[in-house]
Amino acid sequence: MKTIYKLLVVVTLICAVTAAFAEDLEVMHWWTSGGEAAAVAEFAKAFDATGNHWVDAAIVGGEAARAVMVSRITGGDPMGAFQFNHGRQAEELIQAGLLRDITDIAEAQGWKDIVNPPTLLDACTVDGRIYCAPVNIHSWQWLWLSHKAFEDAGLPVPTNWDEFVAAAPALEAAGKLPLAMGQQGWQQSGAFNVMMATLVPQEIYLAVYKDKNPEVAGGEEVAKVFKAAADARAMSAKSTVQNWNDATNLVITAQAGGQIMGDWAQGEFAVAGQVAGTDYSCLPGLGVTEMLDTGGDAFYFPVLKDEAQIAAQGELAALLLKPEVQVAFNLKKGSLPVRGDIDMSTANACMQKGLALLAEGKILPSTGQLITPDTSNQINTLFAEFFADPSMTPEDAQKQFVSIIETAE
Amino acid sequence: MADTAVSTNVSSTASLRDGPRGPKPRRTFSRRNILLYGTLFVIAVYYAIPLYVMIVTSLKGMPEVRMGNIFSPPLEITFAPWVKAWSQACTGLTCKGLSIGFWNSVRITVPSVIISTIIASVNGYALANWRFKGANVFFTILIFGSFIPYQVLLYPVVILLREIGLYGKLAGLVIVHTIFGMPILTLLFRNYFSSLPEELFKAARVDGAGFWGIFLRVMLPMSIPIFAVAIILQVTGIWNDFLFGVVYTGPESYPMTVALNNIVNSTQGVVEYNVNMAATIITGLVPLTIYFVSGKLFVRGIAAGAVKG
Amino acid sequence: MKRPNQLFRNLSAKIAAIPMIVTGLFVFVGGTVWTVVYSFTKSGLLPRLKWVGLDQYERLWSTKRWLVSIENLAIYGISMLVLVFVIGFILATLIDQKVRFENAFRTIILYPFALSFVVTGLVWQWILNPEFGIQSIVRDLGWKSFTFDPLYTPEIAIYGVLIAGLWQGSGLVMVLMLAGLRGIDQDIWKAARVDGIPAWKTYLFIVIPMMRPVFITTLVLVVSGIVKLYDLIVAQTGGGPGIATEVPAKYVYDMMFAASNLGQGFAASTMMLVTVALIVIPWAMLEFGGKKNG
Amino acid sequence: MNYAVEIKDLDLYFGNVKVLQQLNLDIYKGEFLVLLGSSGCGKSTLLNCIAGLLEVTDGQIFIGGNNVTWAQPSERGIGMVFQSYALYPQMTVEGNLSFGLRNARMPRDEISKRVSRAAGILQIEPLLKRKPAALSGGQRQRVAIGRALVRDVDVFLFDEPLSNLDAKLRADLRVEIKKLHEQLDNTMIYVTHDQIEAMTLADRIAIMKEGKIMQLASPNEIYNRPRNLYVADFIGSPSMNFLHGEIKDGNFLLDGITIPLKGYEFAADSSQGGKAILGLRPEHILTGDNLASATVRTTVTVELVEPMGSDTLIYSTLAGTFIHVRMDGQARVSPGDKVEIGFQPERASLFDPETEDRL
Repeated sequence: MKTIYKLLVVVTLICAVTAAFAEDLEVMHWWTSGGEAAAVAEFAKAFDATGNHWVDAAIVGGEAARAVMVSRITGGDPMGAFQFNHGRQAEELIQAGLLRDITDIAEAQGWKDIVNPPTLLDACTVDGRIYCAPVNIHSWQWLWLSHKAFEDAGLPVPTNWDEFVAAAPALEAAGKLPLAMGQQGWQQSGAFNVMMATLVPQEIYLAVYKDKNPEVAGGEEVAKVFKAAADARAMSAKSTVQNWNDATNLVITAQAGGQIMGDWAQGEFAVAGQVAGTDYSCLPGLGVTEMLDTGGDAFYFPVLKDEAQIAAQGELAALLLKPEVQVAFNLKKGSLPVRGDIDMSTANACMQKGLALLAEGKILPSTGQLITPDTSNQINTLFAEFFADPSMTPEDAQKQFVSIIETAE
Repeated sequence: MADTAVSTNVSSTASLRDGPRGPKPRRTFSRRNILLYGTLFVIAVYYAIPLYVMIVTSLKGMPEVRMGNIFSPPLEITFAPWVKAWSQACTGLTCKGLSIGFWNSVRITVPSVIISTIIASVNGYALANWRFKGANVFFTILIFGSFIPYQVLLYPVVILLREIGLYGKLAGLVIVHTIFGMPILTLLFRNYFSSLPEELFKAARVDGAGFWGIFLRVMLPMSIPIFAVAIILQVTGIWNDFLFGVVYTGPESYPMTVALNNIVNSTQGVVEYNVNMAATIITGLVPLTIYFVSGKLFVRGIAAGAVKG
Repeated sequence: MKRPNQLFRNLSAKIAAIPMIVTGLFVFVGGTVWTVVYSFTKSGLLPRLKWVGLDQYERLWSTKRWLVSIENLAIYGISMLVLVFVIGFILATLIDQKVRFENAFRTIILYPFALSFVVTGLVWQWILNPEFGIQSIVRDLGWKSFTFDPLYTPEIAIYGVLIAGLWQGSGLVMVLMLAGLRGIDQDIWKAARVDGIPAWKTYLFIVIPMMRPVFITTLVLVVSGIVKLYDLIVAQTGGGPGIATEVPAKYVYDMMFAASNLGQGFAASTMMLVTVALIVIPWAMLEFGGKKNG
Repeated sequence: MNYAVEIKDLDLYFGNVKVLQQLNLDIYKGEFLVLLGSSGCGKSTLLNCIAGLLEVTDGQIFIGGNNVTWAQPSERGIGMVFQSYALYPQMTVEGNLSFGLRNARMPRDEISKRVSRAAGILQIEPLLKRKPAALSGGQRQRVAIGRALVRDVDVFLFDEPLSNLDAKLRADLRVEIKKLHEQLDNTMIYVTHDQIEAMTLADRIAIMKEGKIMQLASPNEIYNRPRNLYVADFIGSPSMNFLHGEIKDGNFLLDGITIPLKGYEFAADSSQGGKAILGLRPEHILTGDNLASATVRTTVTVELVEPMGSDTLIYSTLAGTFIHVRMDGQARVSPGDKVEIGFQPERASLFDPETEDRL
């Protein structure tokens, strides 16, 4: 009897407390690398400070995470909030009415005025309603170079892609891997898209991904990009790592010369205590065309029934774009904040470069905003194959690429 | 023919003659034996090496892992990787190691095994002894069901679970395991109950026992061995499941296999092979223990599970 | 006396069988029909009844990754089938030679079967890793040019998976074969010895044909395992390098949950079902066709 | 050399279990020898040793005068028939008969000659193209015998060949085996646990118990003069009645009844007296018209009657021992009746209760 009584008291207490304010909100994301984890902890800290509790649900790997999120939402077991790449991934969920319309919060917080570039908010908007809170800007178009690797090989640190390609043989002779590349389709197609955005005129990128023009996709300029991808393939032939952060680690430890990876790689350098400019270099737009895409992460909020949960969702949504949260988060994450009106002077050299480009408006839409996950999955597969199989010629790959673009929606 | 009436003196010792006597002499190291045991030894090494590598690596410190080869025994035995794998390894923000996955697996496995075994035993009993109309049709469907690739049913089951409101919950996964374990287990029990003497069943009916009475008081006490087999089959099967765990549960209720895959593939900085190996062993520990402890029953279990259809 | 209503005869038995009936009808039949039906739709992230005829199948069969998956499954499946049978049978015959330490050998050969595919995949990923696995060991021993890195060479990566698959699965086949061998009437062996037939001939011409039921059971078991091949790939190679070790089950999963293209996933899983049906139905006819058997 | 098979000091141990111990057995050429005993007595083991299917622990085996202790079964000049037939299921009858010969690279025409001869003897010509699964039990056993026949050997070994058949077929095939033996005139060693088979077929029977031969003699001798209590009890159905008493001054004293032992052939010199067991077969207890030839008579009360048509068994108690008595089939008795019974000492058996040997 006594134990049961005790139990009852405890249960009642817990219920009372929960009902009063502290709401456990499950937040799902795929930020699991060192830098990412540190960044997301900032959100958790800020949210916990509101009296609620951030229940962290991290899943390794974006694809696996998206699968779980979608099946949980469609499966009727929605979490409190989840991270997604804004863009076309969430389209269907919104159409199916599974995601919460947060227009009221956005308006109350004045997101329309502060989010920069405004395209970010557009990506969250369907039929004039806002469904997500963008939290950062990620750009893919960066080349990360290890100073020590080049030093060891007796070379100067390159300032653009062509110099880097030229330095590859010397790096190899010094026992270095010229280009680190994680053996996963999204990283390989990502690198290709970066080359497409930077090594050839910008119109090409838009013609291919926005207009889905198969002629352009099969044309001269894209052929050049495929040749460059073949170079990258040769340079990364000995790269056996899988995860992007393992690849970044090769650069950090000077086992590899460089890596094409989005700005989130910076978080890894930061965690490793490296300093931009002295330990490593970052070349936006591969040092060729200084241009960044404005992909990024956003938080979506599934439609829930529980009032307390809904309230907690609102608090989280509002908090995500708060200036101090934005600064703390983005510094850790290595990404750019979604508002231009905050002080990022503590950011390092690389981020400053990015901020400058952003301010100048040298921006591109990200592929995620232009093509469906299905199409990007097909492209990922194509490049996974291309990078793994040296016998596949750039011409063959381009042919397949054209047929993907032809059927893309 | 000799005089058949004469009885030979049986106990007397006949004199042995020259020539072969007793067992044919054999060299212990005959060519056949060298070949036989040599082959078996090589095979045993092939099968044993992965376990050896896992154990050895899991007992080394990181510096030793990096310099040494994977086959050399540890110079200095450390249990730190085990501790880390169990309680500290990280997936994202949560650094609670495999312990959470372990307890999840326990929470999934125990009710799944109990429920699926109970349902399947009742099914098997109904099919074997009561033979109601249409029983064979359902049974055939069930058996064919066991051959349907899981992928075909993956999504419909998501919908099913959503409709009954159990998606992403442990109870949902328990149902999934019960469903997918049903064909083999039902067959197992049906065949077993069919093999019991029918007179027993008839006698119980004459004595006035009903469906449940016969099941509980006559059949159950006689079917301890088959229950053991079914339980072994289910425990190992469910513990080792990965696909259903990934699809039908959320991260907070991931079973151990999924947690293992996450921990191993979520590297932060240096890959800690010793921790990964320790995690791998810990994950395999439950089915391995069952295997080593139950020995013959395990073999019977898989053989019984194998005779499906 | 009135005859009791047919429906209520054996009522308890029928009630007890409800879970089975529900599972059989709803899940197995219903689920399968559902998936097949939706494979003719343009379902993306969510299932939608927007008919597109055979479009999904057309796309499926013109997708290189699917073709590679099928090819891989064929290579893996056929090699696995042949090798697992040969190895399993040879192991069983070796163990059947009244060897000493039979239990020890059997234990060592079978234990991998107790382990999950995830564990199997990870372990062999490490052992086959060129940087510190077999390759580096052999190189350390002095053979500097030795190369054995199947998981990093697209052309042979699937065989790297095969090594792990065999390691995990051959013990099961051995146990089944051993049970089959032990189930053979000892008098047959004696008769063959009296007839002066050498052991290998006895195995080949007498024992193996007698083990047909065991072979068929094993075949069905191994084949259904092969079709389901998924965990091992995810843990060992993740489908890589490139798409060198992709398999249909993974294609289905990725299409459904990563590419948000359910229709494509349904079409692919329907093709898997067709494949299994092509194997299982003839077997079932063979097994149950002749005699009436519930 | 008129022995077909000689077994000398044979030992066979399975680990610590001594299955056969110091066993000696000589079998004449052309003899039909039956190894009889309950299961586990070592009779099949002995047969397997002769066949070379089991390796002996010690001792020697000669077949046709050759020391075959180390020889392969196929080299011993034996043919063997098994209880489970052991036919090769996927071969036709012809295939079964010829497989061993083909394997020995015998010329084709010689094989077909032998097969057709065997088929002729066993009358299985119409079955030659069939597979074993399409044959009845009796037909299968014929094929199994045929397989031994084609080997054209001097010694046939039968390992409980009729045990898997039903009673009627068993009786038929028993007769056929007997005919076969007369026709072929070769040595046959036949293992069975069925005493009828043993009594009807054998020239000599070896009764075995715990790896030892208890008695080796003609069926008649074994039936009439069992060498010990075990043999006496084992042979005969219903089995012998055993009455415990005492020998004194040439008489057997049984609870008040004195049975003079005049006419009884003592196996050993045991006239000094002492405790003894008197064994009387139910059919040797005289009743009714036969009582005239009895030297000793007494009256018992019938307790149970089993009419069997050809004869009637009655159960009763004599001197505190439950006994059965075989009466004429037409005798009309019912429980409670008093019946007079009598014995002939010369048809009885006496055993020493200590050694259990015949006195």
